[in-house]
Amino acid sequence: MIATLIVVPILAAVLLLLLPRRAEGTAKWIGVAISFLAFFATIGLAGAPDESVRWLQRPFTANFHVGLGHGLSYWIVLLLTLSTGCALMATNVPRRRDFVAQMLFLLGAMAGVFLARDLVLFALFWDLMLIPVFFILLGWGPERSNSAWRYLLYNVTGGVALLLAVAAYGVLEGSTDLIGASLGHGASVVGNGWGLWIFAGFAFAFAIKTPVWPFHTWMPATYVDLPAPAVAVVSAVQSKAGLYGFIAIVLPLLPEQVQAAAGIMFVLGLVALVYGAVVALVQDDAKSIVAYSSLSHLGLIVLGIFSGNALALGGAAVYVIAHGLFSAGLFLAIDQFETREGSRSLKRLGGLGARNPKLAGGLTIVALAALGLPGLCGFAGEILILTGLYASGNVWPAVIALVPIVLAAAYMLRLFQDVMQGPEVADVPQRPDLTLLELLALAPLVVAIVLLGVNPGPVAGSANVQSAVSLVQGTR
Amino acid sequence: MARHDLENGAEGARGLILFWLLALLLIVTAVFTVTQKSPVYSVVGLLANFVVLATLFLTLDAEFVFVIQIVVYGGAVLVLFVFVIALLSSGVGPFAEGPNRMPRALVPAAFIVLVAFAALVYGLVRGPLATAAVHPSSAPLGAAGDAGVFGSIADFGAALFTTHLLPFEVTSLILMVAVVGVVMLAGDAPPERTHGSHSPQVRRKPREREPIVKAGR
Amino acid sequence: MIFALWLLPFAGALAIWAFGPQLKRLAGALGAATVLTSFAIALALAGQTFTGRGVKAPLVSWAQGFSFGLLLDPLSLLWVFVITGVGGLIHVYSIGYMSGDRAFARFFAYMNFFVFAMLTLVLSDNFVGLLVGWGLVGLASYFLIGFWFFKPSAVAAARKAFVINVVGDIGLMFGIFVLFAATHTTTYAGVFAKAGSLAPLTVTLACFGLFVACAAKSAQLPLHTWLPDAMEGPTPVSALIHAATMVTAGVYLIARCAPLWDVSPEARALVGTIGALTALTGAVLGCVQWDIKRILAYSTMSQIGYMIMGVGVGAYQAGILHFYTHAFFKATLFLGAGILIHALHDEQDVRKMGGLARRQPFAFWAMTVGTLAIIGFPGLSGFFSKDAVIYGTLEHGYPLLYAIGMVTAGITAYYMCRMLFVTFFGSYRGDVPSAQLGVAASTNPPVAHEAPSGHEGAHAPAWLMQVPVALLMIPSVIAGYVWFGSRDGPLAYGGPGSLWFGYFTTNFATRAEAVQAAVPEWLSTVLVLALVGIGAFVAYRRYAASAASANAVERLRAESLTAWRPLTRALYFDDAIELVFVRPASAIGAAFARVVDPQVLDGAVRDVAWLAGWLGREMRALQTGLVRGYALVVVLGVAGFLVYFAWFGTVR
Amino acid sequence: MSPMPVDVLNYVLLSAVMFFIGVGGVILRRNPLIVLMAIELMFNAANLALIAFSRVYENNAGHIFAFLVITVAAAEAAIGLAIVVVVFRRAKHVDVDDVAGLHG
Repeated sequence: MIATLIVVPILAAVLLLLLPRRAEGTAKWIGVAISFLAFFATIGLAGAPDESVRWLQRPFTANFHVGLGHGLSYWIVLLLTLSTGCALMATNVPRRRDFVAQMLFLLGAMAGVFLARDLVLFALFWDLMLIPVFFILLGWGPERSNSAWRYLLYNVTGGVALLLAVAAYGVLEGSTDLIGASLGHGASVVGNGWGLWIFAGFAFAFAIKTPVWPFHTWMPATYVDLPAPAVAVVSAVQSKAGLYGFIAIVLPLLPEQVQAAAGIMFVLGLVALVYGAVVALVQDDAKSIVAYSSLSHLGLIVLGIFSGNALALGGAAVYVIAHGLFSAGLFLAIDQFETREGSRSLKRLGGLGARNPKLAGGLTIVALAALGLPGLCGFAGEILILTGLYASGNVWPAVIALVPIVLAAAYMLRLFQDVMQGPEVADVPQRPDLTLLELLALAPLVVAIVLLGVNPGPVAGSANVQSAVSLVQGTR
Repeated sequence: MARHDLENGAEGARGLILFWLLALLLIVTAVFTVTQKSPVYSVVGLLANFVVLATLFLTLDAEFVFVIQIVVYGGAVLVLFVFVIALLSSGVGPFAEGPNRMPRALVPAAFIVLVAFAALVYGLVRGPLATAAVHPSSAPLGAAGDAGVFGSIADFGAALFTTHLLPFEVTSLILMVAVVGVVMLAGDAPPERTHGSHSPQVRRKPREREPIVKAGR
Repeated sequence: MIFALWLLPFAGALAIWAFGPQLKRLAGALGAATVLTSFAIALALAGQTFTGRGVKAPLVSWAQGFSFGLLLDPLSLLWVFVITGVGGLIHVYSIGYMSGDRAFARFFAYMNFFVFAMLTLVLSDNFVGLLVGWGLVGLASYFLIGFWFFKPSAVAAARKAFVINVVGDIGLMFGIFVLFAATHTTTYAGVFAKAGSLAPLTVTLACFGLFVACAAKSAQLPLHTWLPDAMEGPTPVSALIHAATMVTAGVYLIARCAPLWDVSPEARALVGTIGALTALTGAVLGCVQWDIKRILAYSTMSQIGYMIMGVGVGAYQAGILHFYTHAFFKATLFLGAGILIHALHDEQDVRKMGGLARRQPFAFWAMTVGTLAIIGFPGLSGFFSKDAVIYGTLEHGYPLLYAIGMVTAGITAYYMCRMLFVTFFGSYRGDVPSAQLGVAASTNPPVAHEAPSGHEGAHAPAWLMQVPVALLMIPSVIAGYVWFGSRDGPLAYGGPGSLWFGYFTTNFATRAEAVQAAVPEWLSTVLVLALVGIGAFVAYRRYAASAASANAVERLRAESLTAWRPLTRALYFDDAIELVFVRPASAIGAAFARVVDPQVLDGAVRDVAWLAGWLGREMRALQTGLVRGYALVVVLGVAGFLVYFAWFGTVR
Repeated sequence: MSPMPVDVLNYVLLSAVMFFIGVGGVILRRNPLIVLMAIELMFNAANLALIAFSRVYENNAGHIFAFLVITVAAAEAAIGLAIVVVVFRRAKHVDVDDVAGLHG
């Protein structure tokens, strides 16, 4: 049953191409229906037993092993299906049938990444999920932009590193059916000589995907060029694949190497945190602001992951979900005023809130979650990560990480106020407020943002046990 | 049967003479095949080559491969070549060679081929094969239908339909794809006309028709 | 019950926000009703609060050590009374003040949300819940400062207020880190139980973090610059948020964390000093303001400086009493000013007022009572509380702060009386051209296309605005008498040990005993009164004496033009923040965005890509399209393999 | 009891000779039909080596493999000839060097 979460969307993506090209509305609703069905199916399958089919025996054992559990995988798949459904609901991109097919393929492939319990399977879906994004960039991105190729170049490089690391691990260990297996299993087998190389391979792939500074330069271009529904899903969920990889694979399988490299990752995370925030301060394109703010926020999660502290790890899990929710919301809201006014430039827009109070309200809540307003989900992750960081003795990283919170307030308010407030700009077309459908597309995200902000316990709680594995699987 | 002669009457010398004879024939026919100006002669050379090769297979106890070498290659494939030659020769000098666009390639090509060949021979001679003792066959002679005898048709069949069933089935898929491909390539009219008399409206595919706009909308 | 107390205003906010257009005029009534109901519930819960250790209710648990709940103890009850009581009256007042505004319903949604946020702040039983409330009140304040969001000045002021408040939030977060690392809990009870056994450095660090939060929220130096700008919001907002409740959250926090301050002398000295300096700075800057709301804003800043000084040095009861009385008389002052502004069609410059005592007698009396209370006129509420704070500094051993407090009291009397005299005495100057008065053009530009409070609409009845003010005037006068009533009898002077007020301050029963002061209290009071008298007299001579009234226009013009520049620039705090933080951050960001990202990081990758492109261009020559050529290359590869294996092969 | 009359090395060397004759044909001839025949020669050379090894190790997997090679070779010949026919239809003239659409 768990495998259907992967197979059905991919099959549906293929079958959609049988529809006539003009059936754009039908295609869209099929996409929305499948996403939300998958969402509810995920809820129904929580805690279901793993499913495994024998696959390779040589040169090492690899199984077609998928599992959901009720830990981080579960929450991320919920986030994935929810954000895909919301993103598709209000979309009106051209050639919608093909677009929905790509998005469903993306949904299936990413579900595969987060449900895979085998390294080879994980790496397989990892590369599969690049394909639809690449084609969406090519087909729906702006003309004469090389962002598709840049995306592919960076991420395939990471994918190759991942594949090499998986292969090396499999050869040394004899089996790759390891994700969520007992903790510390790999540590004894992989010695330090190979272990560091394997860690480097994993870390390189995950750092590019996340992205961690300085591997981030593909990200702003990709986020700016992707159409809104795609970028909502990519920034909400695909960027979490790297962080999930750190939590689910690197932490349990290579604990010694994590210890050894924690210092480097701390520095990279901190630089990303400050760098992204400072750069976001001066951007003019609303999407760029969100892209660089993502860089900053994801750096914070890296700090949480490598702190070696249960509280911070729980906070990182919360922030993974939280960032997904508010970045999806931000990109959808930005798209909604872009389709209305034909611009994302902060200099050009202004005063939209007067005629679009619903849109302004939606943007307010997601922007507030992004700047870490206490009571919303961003804050919950932030305070858990930073408190854990400080409590684990990393005093200075915790203190430095406080500064970008102020910067976040500055750039998010700048984004919101320059677009929504101030005097109305005369030559910008003032279109009517959100339709009911557009409102419905934002509403589930907003509700989730508030719920997670009030009680992140279920997401963070599984980190009580000092093991990342239990976080992934949700076993307590 | 020939097999008895080849193997049993083997005071070594006879078998040796037979091998060198066949080897010489094989090389001669192969060279003949690739050097002929007209493809018709080449086909004849190739046929001879296949038959000689089949005989060599027999000296190696490969009975079934011997059979299909004759049937498939000597029968089906060569007939295909002959058909195509017959088909194309109806045109005007289709095989007249045009200007050689790699005029300076001959020497380097020959050099590369020779180097590769030399390396292969050197590797083989130096390698383990050269010193390997020739294993006497321990298998008893039996009828062709005896599954216990190496190289017998029954032995081959048992292996093909048990251990190697999956590759066998996949091969059928490959053949099917080949058939489809051939039909797609050659079975239709020429894919593109260089000159034609159809108006654009006729040439346009149904999908490209202008949308029909209903009145009153 | 405690949930109803807490969530009713939130429910009201949601309802008004969702159904605002349908509710129309009822939105105001609904907002006021929910807040006043909360006040009633608080009254009902009061008895329960004083017996035992307060009303408790658990909420959620995030993780180990992050369990949250509600707590209504005497200290929070005092704040709840002020928030819901004064807040409710201001709601009623706002129905009149905001009538006719296009966003009438939105205003009440925000106001109700603010009350909810403030209740979250004071009802939380732990630091994280406090931080949630802390952030939410900042948000509500942001919404309300930027309420007229079509004014660029309002938008800028709102952003400034929010960002500085976030600075405070991270201070509070830092305090939480330190306390959690040391005690592994975030609840007040858990932390304070271990307060005595913590290392001195830990406590001082935690107090420092918490005080950064207080400084940002309560407009203490050097994070005060947002408060004067916050007057861009509607006047009821200034009264509720930027005078009575939110800005006193810092006082609440320090009072709440008294067990920490008690064990850290460094923190006491720091907070006391900052509080005193803020009081002085606010008073001095108040002397050169002309905008009536800005005068009140600086006076708020100054008065909160007093409170912070009081609670900082350990005179908790005195500081809290000053919060309590200040809430009443400052709300009275702001609402009275609001009546003036409303009547004068959004004129806020006192130079263009004058002689209003006859035109607006109600506002005149309200402002007079408020002014007398704030300067500490004997018998009014401010007299008791300010005296208690000033003397408290001496009692706890800070004579320097005592001196600053005394001087500030004199200056306070000067600038408050100045405001009162210029506004209500002499003759009306509304018709005098601005230039003659020295009013710089567009200090506060009127909104061109929409009157903020919509005087064109139907005017609400005057009593809607007057009754709340009148109700606030009563405690402005008598609130200080809670200081009476010791064990010697209901009317005997009790001071910090008073029975009535003692109910609210049971938390501090175990406070460190005050040292014996060198000056007796009656002498100190007389000295303060003398300074107040001098200040008031100077103001009278300069602005209200018959000589001054005669040529008021020339005198005001001369004063406006010759004011000392550092004072009119607010001592350059804004410029310093701009120069030290804002500009460098933008410059660094621009440098990263334009140089580091495209050139250095992406540049490295692009160099690799360029290399591939160059190779490709060179290799294209080999791409002849000749099939035989390709075959030859394949053979070349085969030859390579064969040569390799022939020489190096290890086939066995 | 039949000892294999000839050393296996001779068979393999024979296979190599035949293979490189085919290689030469592919590279040097421009008549596509003869190129295809040269390719067939290469296939057959490979088959010869396979069967020789199979005989040495008395493992009929080599026979199976040769069988599969023959099948694939048949398919390859069919496709190749079809391509020749198509090219002929378009150009009325068949020369490997004329089909150079892949030039960069």
